[in-house]
Amino acid sequence: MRDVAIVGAGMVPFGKYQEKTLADIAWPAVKQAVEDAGIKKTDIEATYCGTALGGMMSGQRILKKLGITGLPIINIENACSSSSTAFREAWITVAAGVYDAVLVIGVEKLTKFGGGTLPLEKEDWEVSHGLVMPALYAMRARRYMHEYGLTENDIADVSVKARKHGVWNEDAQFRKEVTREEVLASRPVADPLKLFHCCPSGDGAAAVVICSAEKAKQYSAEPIRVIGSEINSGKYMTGYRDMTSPEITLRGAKQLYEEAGIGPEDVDLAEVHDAFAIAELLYYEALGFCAKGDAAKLLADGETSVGGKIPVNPSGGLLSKGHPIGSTGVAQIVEIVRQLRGQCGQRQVEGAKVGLTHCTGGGVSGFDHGVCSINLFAR
Amino acid sequence: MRDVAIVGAGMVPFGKYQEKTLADIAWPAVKQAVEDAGIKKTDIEATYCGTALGGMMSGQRILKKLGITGLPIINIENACSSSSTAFREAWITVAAGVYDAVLVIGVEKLTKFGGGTLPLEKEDWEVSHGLVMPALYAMRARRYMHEYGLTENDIADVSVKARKHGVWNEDAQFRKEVTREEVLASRPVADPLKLFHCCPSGDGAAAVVICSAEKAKQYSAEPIRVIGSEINSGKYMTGYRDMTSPEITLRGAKQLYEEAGIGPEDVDLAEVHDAFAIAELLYYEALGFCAKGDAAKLLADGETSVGGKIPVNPSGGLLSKGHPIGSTGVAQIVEIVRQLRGQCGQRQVEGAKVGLTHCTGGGVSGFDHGVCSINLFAR
Amino acid sequence: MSEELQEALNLAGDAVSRAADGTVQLVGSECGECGKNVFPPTDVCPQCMSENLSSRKLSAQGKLYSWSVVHAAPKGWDLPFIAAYVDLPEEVRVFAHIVDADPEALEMEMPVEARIAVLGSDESGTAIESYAFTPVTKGDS
Amino acid sequence: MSEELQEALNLAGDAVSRAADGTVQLVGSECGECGKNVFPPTDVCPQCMSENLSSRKLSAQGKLYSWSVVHAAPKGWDLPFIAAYVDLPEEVRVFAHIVDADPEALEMEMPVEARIAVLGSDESGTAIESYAFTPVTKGDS
Ligand SMILES: [Zn+2]
Ligand SMILES: [Zn+2]
Repeated sequence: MRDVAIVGAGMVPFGKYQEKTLADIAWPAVKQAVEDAGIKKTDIEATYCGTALGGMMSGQRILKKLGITGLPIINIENACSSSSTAFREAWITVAAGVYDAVLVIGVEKLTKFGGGTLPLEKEDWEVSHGLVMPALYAMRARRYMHEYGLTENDIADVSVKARKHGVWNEDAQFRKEVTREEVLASRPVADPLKLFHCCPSGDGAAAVVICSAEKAKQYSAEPIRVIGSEINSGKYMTGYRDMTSPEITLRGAKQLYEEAGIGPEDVDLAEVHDAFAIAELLYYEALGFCAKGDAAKLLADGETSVGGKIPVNPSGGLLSKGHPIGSTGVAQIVEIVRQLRGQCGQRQVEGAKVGLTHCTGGGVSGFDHGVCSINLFAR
Repeated sequence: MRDVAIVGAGMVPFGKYQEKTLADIAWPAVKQAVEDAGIKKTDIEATYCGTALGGMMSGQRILKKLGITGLPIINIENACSSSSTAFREAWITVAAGVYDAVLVIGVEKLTKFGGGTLPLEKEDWEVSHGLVMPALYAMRARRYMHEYGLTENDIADVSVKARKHGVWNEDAQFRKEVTREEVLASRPVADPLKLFHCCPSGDGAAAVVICSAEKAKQYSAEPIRVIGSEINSGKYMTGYRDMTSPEITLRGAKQLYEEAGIGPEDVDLAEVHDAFAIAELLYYEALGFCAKGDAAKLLADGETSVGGKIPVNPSGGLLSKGHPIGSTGVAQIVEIVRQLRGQCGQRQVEGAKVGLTHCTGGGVSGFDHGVCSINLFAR
Repeated sequence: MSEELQEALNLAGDAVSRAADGTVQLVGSECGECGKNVFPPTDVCPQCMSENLSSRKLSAQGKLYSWSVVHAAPKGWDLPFIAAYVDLPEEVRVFAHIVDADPEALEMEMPVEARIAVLGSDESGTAIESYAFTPVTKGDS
Repeated sequence: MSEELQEALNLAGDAVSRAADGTVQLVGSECGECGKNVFPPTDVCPQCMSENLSSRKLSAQGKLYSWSVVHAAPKGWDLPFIAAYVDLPEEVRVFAHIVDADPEALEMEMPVEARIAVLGSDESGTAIESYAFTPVTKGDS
């Protein structure tokens, strides 16, 4: 496999764009990525477009706006990991030498559903019996609190940190700090989770251009290398399982670190899937940033804030930046690219050399998660 | 790129399964393919699942039924070409040496929409103004009739041939012959197209297992080689274009023949995308089976019937076998595999050595089609 | 009557313009960089990716490229209707309904003219209107 | 009263069994080849892919693994409700509502017992019922 690098990145601020079409939400992100790469549109050989609920041929509908057509356009669905999966598929084609330059898009327009919890698949048994994503995370939270002495304050502090980072990110949906007290006083959603423990619903798009490391220099002065890319589905388990331990993330991270030949101690910053505040704590442990049971301490010590040892979600994360689900994977990558280039202003992680993205999603009965994708990048 | 072969194929009869879940419709096809390959489920390294409207994480929902989980499961959407795109993506990973053995699924449950024309994307301009797929094909038909003297009888005869082939296919949704008179007397849908010129709506699933040609012999006595695989999106054209000439199929076929080093004269049989009767005639020409304007003659001479020079849609095609859209691409491949193995009984194309599948789809304004995928297989 | 008072739902938005003399023109976008014309209006050029676009009124008359009498469509459309592609001189092909026409009298390349027409109604019974084309009668053209 | 006459919509289908004495048991599938138990019932074994499965009644009592009081959910569910995972002795974990319980009195691993309960209602007002669990009161267990 060849080395692969990211040469262009773009995104639109996440928010609510009900009056715009999916294509009109997305094309500015694509144009930004293409111009950032300085690549001619005819040099793009294929496009992978990740969306969970964007509808048929989202990629074609977006790319016709910019006249980037007549090339393979592959639309990928994998719930919240739709565009991180798209990135992984694009990476394979470049690494394997099938294409030299590929565009990856993540896009979602959730406002078309008119608010409320995300529409899940009704054919799923647990969904048909009333399971919603906040309840699933809430049950993980309660069990973790029981087993490791985590407190409601600890969980609230994840949201406080996320909002603090989000203030510094112009592309974030929420740009206002919250206090622990405000989090705990917000509307209950699925006990112990309150509204401010949950990522907002919204719309958005992000895009990156990748190419072979060999050709990267001809497009970008600062190509960001992809040093590992991994995807997995959960293991179907009908029996007992430890819900404080996200098996799919654990398994994926282990595999990825081995492939990349580095360990969690080598990672300078990470964008992880904090769809709900409790999740970020579970992922500190699953990604190896601390030992099992020590997540709250890592957070309390400020190690996962910008300025700490391993800043997590400097972008504000899903909790603050927003989570238009199919866009999230690529938006995480855009943040890592900008961080590794040193373009992040107040939220810049100084001296960052290695970044990680982690995106996992999906409520399907019997799975920890339906899918998880983890990537490692370096400058 | 390594040589790739198909070692297992399975499908369920296409039809209406409203009372079943998508997963319950699909797993028997997957089990059949896995057992046909004689592969251990733990030897399957990844799965590509094509569906247009199956909902989030269809692949995961299907594979948990069989306990084929904990591997990368990639869900692919590309309208009617969803599973042919999935096949192309799977092929890339095996050809590039990323995986040795990969499962490909095509699945759709259209009965969940309660009948009528396929739900198209409302954000598309032409769809928002009332364009439906039968009308698009009808306008192509009328223009072709005008330019080349095609008659309504000629178009009806495509359906007559399709139904004749379908009688011999146990997996076909329609297994009853129709006469030219019955076609012409059927309910008008979009003039000049009648009901019997249109493929039926329905549910279905199909699956294949592919692996490196090197390893194929350890699974199958009769591996079927993939000698070419191509995918493209349409070119966005805002101006005038020749609607009697499917640009995306023409362009893709030319590219594929070049890559495979063979020509249309080397193809022994083809499964083409006859969603509407007129389409099959346009594709005879675009795929090079006859010259422009000669499609009706090729059909009338019996050359595209089983027993002719280049049998097209011996399975009955979309018109007779059915068209659960996301399943179609893989179902076409299943037919070619069975034909090349000589397993097709009354509809067997004798001595077939090279087969072609062609799957194209999508109504997006300004495109001939949103996507087209063409594959070549040989024994 | 209340039906007259009720405003129709306009599908075309700013993609159509109606002059005081009743002339109806489709409105597209023209690229200030490369000159490309696009219909419906857009904010970015599909040829050169420029965002320097301006509104461009298209010719009121065009030629019929193909058509079909549609008998089956989602709820809301008045059935049957005539679906068509119309070629405008600005190198733009437009999907449109043909109204006030005998389907038997339609011919390839015949001149057609833009107008506003009611094409159906929504669930609440509100009329849905948009641009459409109608054959140019002798003396008109 | 008409409400009593109206039959409730049963979400669980053949995944639940109710004995004459009122005992409610969940019904899963047991694989005749490898012995695996699965809930809800299935036609194929997720362990060995065998289709030789038979219906298997599961224990009426289980232990509470975790729970959440849910305040926001799609229309139709009676809010708030208690969502939970319950571990049955047959190595099966089941998602279920907890009913007739004070949320403050719930404890990890506490014994719970299956019953039928109304969980919400559909658009026409028809009650939706399914299996649920309730804490085992002293003397019951
Ligand atoms: Zn331009
Ligand atoms: Zn078994």
